[in-house]
Amino acid sequence: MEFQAIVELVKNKFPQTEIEFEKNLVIAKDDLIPFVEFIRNTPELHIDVLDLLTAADHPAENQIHMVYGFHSYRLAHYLIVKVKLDRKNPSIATLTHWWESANWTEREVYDLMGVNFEGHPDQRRILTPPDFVGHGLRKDYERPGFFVKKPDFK
Amino acid sequence: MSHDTQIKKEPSNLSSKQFRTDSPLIDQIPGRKRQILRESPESELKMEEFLLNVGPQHPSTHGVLRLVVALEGEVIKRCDPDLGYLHRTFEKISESRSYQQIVPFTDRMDYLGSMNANWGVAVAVEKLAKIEVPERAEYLRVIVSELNRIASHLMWMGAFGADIGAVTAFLYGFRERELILDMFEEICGSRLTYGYIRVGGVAEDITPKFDKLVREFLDILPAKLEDYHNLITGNPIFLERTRGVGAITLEEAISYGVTGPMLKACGMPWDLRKEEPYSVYPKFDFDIPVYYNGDCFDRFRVRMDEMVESAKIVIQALDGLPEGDYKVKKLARNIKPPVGDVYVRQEAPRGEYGVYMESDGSTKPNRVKYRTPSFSNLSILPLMTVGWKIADLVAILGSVDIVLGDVDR
Amino acid sequence: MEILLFGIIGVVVLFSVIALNALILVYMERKVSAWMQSRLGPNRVGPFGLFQTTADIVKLILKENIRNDQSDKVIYFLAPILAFVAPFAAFVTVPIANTIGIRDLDMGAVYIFALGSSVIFSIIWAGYGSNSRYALIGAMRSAAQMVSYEVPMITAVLGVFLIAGSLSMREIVTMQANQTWFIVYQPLGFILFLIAGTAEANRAPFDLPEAESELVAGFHTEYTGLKFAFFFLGEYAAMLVSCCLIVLLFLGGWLVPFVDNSIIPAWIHITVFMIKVYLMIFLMMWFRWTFPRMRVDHLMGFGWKVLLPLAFINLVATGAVVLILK
Amino acid sequence: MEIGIYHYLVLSFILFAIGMVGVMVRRSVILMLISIEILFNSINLTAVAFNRFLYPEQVTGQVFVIFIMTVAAAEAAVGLAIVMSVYKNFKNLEIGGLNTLKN
Amino acid sequence: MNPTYYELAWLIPALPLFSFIFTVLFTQKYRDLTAFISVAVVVASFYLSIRVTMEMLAGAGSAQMLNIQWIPLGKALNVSVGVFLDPLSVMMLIVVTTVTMLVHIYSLGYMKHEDGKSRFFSYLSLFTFSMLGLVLSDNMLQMFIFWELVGLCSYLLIGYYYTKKTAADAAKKAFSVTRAGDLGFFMAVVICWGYFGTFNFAEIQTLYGETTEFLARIFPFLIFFGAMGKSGQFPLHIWLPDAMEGPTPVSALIHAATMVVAGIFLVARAIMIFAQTPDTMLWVAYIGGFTALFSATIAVAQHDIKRILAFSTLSQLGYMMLALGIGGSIGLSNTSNGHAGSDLALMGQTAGTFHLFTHAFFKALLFLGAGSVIHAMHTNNIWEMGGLKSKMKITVWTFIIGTIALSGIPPFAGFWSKDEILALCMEVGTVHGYILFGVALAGAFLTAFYMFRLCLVAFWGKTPASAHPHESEFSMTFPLIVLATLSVFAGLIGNHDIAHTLNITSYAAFLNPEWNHEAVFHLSIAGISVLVAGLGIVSAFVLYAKRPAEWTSEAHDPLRAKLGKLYTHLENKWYIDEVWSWILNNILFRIAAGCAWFDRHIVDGSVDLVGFMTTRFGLVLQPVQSGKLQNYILVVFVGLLFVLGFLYMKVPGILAQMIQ
Amino acid sequence: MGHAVAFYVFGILAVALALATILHKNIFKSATFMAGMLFCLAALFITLDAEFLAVVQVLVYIGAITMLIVFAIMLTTRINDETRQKFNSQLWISSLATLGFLSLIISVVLRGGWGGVVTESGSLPPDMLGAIGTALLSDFILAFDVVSILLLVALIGALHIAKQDDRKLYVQESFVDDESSAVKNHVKETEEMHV
Repeated sequence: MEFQAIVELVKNKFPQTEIEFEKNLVIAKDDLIPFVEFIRNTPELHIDVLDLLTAADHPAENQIHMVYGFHSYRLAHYLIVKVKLDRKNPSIATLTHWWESANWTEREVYDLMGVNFEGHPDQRRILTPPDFVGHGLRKDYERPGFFVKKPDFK
Repeated sequence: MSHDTQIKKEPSNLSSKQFRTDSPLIDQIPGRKRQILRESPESELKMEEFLLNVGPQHPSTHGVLRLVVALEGEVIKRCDPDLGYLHRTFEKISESRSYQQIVPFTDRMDYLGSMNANWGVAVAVEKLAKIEVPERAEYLRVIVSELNRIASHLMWMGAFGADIGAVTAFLYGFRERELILDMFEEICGSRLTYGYIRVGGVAEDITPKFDKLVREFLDILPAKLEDYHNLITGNPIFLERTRGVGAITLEEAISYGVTGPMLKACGMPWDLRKEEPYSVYPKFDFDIPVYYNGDCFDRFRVRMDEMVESAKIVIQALDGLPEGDYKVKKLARNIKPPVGDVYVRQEAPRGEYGVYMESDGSTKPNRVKYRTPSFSNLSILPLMTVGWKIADLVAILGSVDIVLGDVDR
Repeated sequence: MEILLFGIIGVVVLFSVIALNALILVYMERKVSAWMQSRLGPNRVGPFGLFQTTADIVKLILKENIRNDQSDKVIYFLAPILAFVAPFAAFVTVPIANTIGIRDLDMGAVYIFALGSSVIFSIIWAGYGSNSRYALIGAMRSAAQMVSYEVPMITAVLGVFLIAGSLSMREIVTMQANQTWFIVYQPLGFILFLIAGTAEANRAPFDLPEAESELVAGFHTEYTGLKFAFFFLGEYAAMLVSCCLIVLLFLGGWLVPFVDNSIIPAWIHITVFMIKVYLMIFLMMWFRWTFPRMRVDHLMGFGWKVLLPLAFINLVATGAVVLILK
Repeated sequence: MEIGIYHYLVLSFILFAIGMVGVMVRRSVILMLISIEILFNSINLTAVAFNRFLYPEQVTGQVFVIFIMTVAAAEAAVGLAIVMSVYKNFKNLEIGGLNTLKN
Repeated sequence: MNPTYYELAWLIPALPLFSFIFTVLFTQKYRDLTAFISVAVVVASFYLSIRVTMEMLAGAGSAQMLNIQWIPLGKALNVSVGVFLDPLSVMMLIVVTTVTMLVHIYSLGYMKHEDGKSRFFSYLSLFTFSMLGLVLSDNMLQMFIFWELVGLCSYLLIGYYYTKKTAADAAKKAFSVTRAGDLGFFMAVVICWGYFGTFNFAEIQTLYGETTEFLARIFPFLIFFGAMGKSGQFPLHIWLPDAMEGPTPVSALIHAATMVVAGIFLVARAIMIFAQTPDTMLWVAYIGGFTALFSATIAVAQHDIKRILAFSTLSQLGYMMLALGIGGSIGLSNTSNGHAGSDLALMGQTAGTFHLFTHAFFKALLFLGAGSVIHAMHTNNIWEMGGLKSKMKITVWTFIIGTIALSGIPPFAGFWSKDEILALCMEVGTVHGYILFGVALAGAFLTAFYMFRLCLVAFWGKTPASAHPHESEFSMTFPLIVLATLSVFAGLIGNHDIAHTLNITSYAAFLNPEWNHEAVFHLSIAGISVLVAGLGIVSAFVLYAKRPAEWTSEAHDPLRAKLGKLYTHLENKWYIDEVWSWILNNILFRIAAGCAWFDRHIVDGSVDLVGFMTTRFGLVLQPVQSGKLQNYILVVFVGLLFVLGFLYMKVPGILAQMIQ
Repeated sequence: MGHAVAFYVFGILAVALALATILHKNIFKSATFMAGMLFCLAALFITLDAEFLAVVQVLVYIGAITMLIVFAIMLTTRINDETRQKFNSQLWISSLATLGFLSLIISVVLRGGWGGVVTESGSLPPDMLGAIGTALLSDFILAFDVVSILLLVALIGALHIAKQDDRKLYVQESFVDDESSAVKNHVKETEEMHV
């Protein structure tokens, strides 16, 4: 399905949607869950899989961009959707109830970017040790000079 | 092939196109249902849970993976992977390097499929900066990446054999992989971390010796594969250990974002080289192996068949190699792409490899995300292993074909 | 006193023979596996790497003995000794030629099985004493495996005893000299005994107790140095016992086929015996480097559902035939 | 001193007494089973000793010992199966806790 | 003469048993393999039986082969398991193996597309085994075991289509009704043990003559009760027509050669015991005669092709019983009409079993033919058939041969055997003989009538538009041809003169070689019987020969108008089923309810009372029981210690004496 | 002389090991001690000229029965739990009673006396093994059969008891041959998921 047609379809339903770089959809934070339900259930979109879930830090705009990549095996199209979050207290609904793949990817984003996923069943650090301080992929993350604490492997 | 005689032959090599035109694709697939009776109601009367720490130092975790396994007798009740032992913050480092400098990190991520890993980054940068790559370079990229796929699967086959106790297969897999490594050594001087595919083309042109090596190798490959099938596939113990073991359904696989051979083993004829063709893949004739049971054995068969298909591509590409430059002649030392982002997806040996790259207009990317196949493929492990024996854990883990560098990045 | 002296000499000789054999076997295993895997194998230490195993032994002896903090000292210490002593003691009744052998017991075969069953204890001790979960699982598996496979093994060999009418090794071989090798009468028994014997010696594809891909090294995960060497030695001694048993019971022991054995000198008998034993060992190595490892439930199922019924069928059929021929 | 039947009998009685105490006082069911094995073995020793010293030309005592061993094996198998079953149901192997027989 | 095949006689039943075990265990998945094994095994059994027969004909005589001590209880009882070969059992062997073999072959075609083919053939093998075992039994206990096995097999096979309710019900009915008869047999077995201490027929025969105990005297009656159940004699015949719910080959097997003739065989085997009590024999004769006539009347007004055949079977079984009974009704020591009682008994045995022999062939033929027809028409109702004679030539003409044979037209098999029975009735010369002669004659008339009614209605006329009948395949027609041949010629050996002419052993001489009487043949009696049968055929032709096309259901039966209300009675089988269900509902169930009441209130009540008392008493003693095992051990141990210590103190030396 | 030494060494060892068995806190070690005691008894059997029994003792008792017990221990208890009480409340009374019993029976036996009967130098059967086999299959054939049946019953019973409340933790698989039903199921499930 052509991108333009998708945009029209989505805009009908979610008027707040914006377009970025002529290929990405940017939706409002509160629209995420309805949007996910919409793209999963609409036959014209038929999204099957949450392929990409990551976040990018934009300190200049004081935002953290959540980046979602949705993919449809049936219709073979790809949709990149962004959600812009407040950098101070980033928080967004979890997608684990729709896709199991969101589980680990959200944990990773939580670990490295510090985004809180509301309703995530198991929000732990995944790549860094449990006692790690800070979130590594933030632009303002500063490396501590040395390990302060002995990691407690349990 | 010998292994087909024992197993009901499903329709393989289905062109995925034929599914898409008529109706939604997944609905068409003759699927396979599984019921997991995880625990019966009276489960409060149970034996003591026995926690076993598999890894991070363990012969079969393929690196530094730690699995916390709750056992009941020999049966796995829970399996909780603990990642991050090989986390080397490549995404963070990439943000502080110029675009060309990113490429070598990807070598260290998926160290068994370095060529493919390089390629994704190169394409991402090329797309961001709108660089046109000469056709010869594309052909060379296809050749080396497919060779790398063969090498990776050979290595995997050996390791999988070793995982279920057939140590000899391990050595056999390595023996043939060695030939491919020789070829790579010939063109880029390196045997593991190549950095061969670069922004704007490839590092060096191929040599006649490389051509000769490749052709020789492709000549002997079918016979060698036959050998492997004789050694492994026909063995009843192997079949017992793999058939039906760690089976997942297509729905589960899709929900967990599983890609690559694991997805093909579940019955989905999905391959980015066919479905969203990139580079010069549309010019080649090859098939996508598909099997339907989603178990270890089907994953094995998919990979074995993929090697044959890759060999087909390589020989076609080598025969049709156009003359011309192997790289963009004039490339800025510091590329400054315009503001924007790009997401590139490619079919790596382990599955879908994606590079998400954001440019803020400077010489360094603002954000690079590697969507690695091993990470999402590993995420289904807890589901796959429940109810199986501890020995199956190793087989299942082996069948996932993880590279810890790829998981932890 | 003379008996005592003779016994001591015998034990010393036996020990050195077994130790030497183990050295050779380790070297052989590495060479065989290398040969099967199209590589060279040990080739640096000494000519053709002949001293590689010696060097390894030296290394093992010199290595530090590490003991797990929480392990049970006494049991941890005793396990490798028993593991070696039991198969070692089993050699007492193994005759290697018509007149050569330490002692011929009336119930020689049963004695060997009894000692074989006490090896299980060493493994259990190792598993319990190491205070390691891998070791514990390995020990449990091993115990279950050996208990299970002992039953078909003994049942399979009962056919031979029925035909021979004796439990003494020497008499069994003498019977084979008079008639023919028992493998001819007992082909099924031979196959069953070979399989069960491989399992008893914890060799691939039945090497679950030490399945390195799952359990690191099974029951001897936590052992280092000399203690580990003892386990190693014990394993090879057990394999040797198994193969000696197979040769004695089924393959005519030291007998040379197609000739009158009464005129053949003892050293030829010994050589023939050793050749046969080494052929069987080679067969076991071949198994090891060809087959994948079985899963534990398949293994138990195989033992109880396939081997045991077959062994019983073999026994009953043999008994019936012996009865009829009488 | 010549070793006669009394030596063996006294040894056997001592073992029997030890086994008896074990059966009666240990709290663990498995230990009870172990003690019962000791009891069996003391009887075995008696049987063999009688056989050897009173009627050496017969093998009745030894045959009896074989039967006792068989019975002991059966007993161990069933007993331990019961132990497993009990453990699954009560999470406890202390005989004192297992007084549901009372009800 | 070296009777080598006698040695192998045990293989005859053992082979089907082997086939059953093997197919059940190993080849359930492979339908064709199972069928092949079963058929091959039965063919082997057949071959062995033939060889055994040939040896017997060559003069090997009766023999007890393979005598295995089974329950050696010393003087009290010795039960052996063995194979007993005498002319009677060898004759049965031939009948059973021939018919089962042909049925097996037939089933290859008939059951071709059934899902449960493996199961079917396994059961067939078991059935064959049971019947052969029954025939070869050398004592009553062994026979009883096989007897029950036959019952079980019939249950399994009748209920083959177990998803169909009627089939399941029929199976249950067959099982329970025959079981009622088996009760008699079982009592006979028990009496045997109790009074005679042996199960051997010959020994029983002698001992029976000496006994005067009442229970022992009714022993033959009890055996006959068992035979009644199995052979479907009135009033225990009700299971047999319902047994048609099984697959047709099974019906053929049950009706021709196996199950139902078991009763006849039993009585024939025990004929000399029976003959010592003429009263019982008279009972047998009258019940047989009544069944013969009674079932024939019912058969006249039936519409289901298999049911007609079933009632015909009942009728013919009645004939056999009649023959057996009337022959022995004089008593061994008496004479009548110039014949010694024992001779008459043997004549009865000869006539009855000879009818069994011939009947097996043509009845199997008729059933298999009916199966072929049903296979082609997909209906059982004769009124929905028609015009088959041009479409299914082999089936129809073989069927007609069977019909003629059954009707008793010379020189077909049925004529000779039936005639022998009629002649026997006259030979006996008592009033009962004459009465039964009349009964038999009436039966013969009806038989001819209903059989030709069946043929005319089903095969003549026009084919219904909806059906497309076609000839069955070779595996189904082949048995028909073989059986038709046998139906034509098998009877010839019954006549002494013809046998003599052909230079073969006549049946009577075969059955009782040392007995020099021959079966009687009176031309006048033969003439009467042929006349009567011809009358039946003619009346059938009068009524049905011109079957108009519009007669498509049983309502159009011209006989209905002729017989009026009687027809309805016949159609409803004289309401015997209803009578039985009334008896069950109103008598048996009430008795059962009374028993239940007694059990619930008196028996349970007393038990409850004891329980109540015990609880009360237990409450007093409760504190003693701690529930702790070790406590009990300690108490017992200390108690023992006290006893021993007391003895030790008070009675010095007693312990030492005790343990010595 | 040798006989006496062997008797005293193994006898005292056996008693010590038996005491250790019932007194040791650690059940696993108890089982190990029991194995040692059984081994000592095997040695005592040899002093009584019952070599076959000795071997069978090792094979059956140590190799099988003790193994079973060790298995049960490992599968059930926490071996190293030091907090539990070893003995129940009837320790002393039981010990006293047993001591009384011991003294009683020893005094009885010693006083009773087989002095006249003891034939120290009776002749052993030349072929002990054969004699045992013959006895087993002739005089004791009934007992032999009964014991075989007992073993079988025990085996089945043990399996049944240990198996009876086994939880159903396994993966059930079924291949769906019918494509349409698979598709239908999938569609249904996805719909449910969306709702």
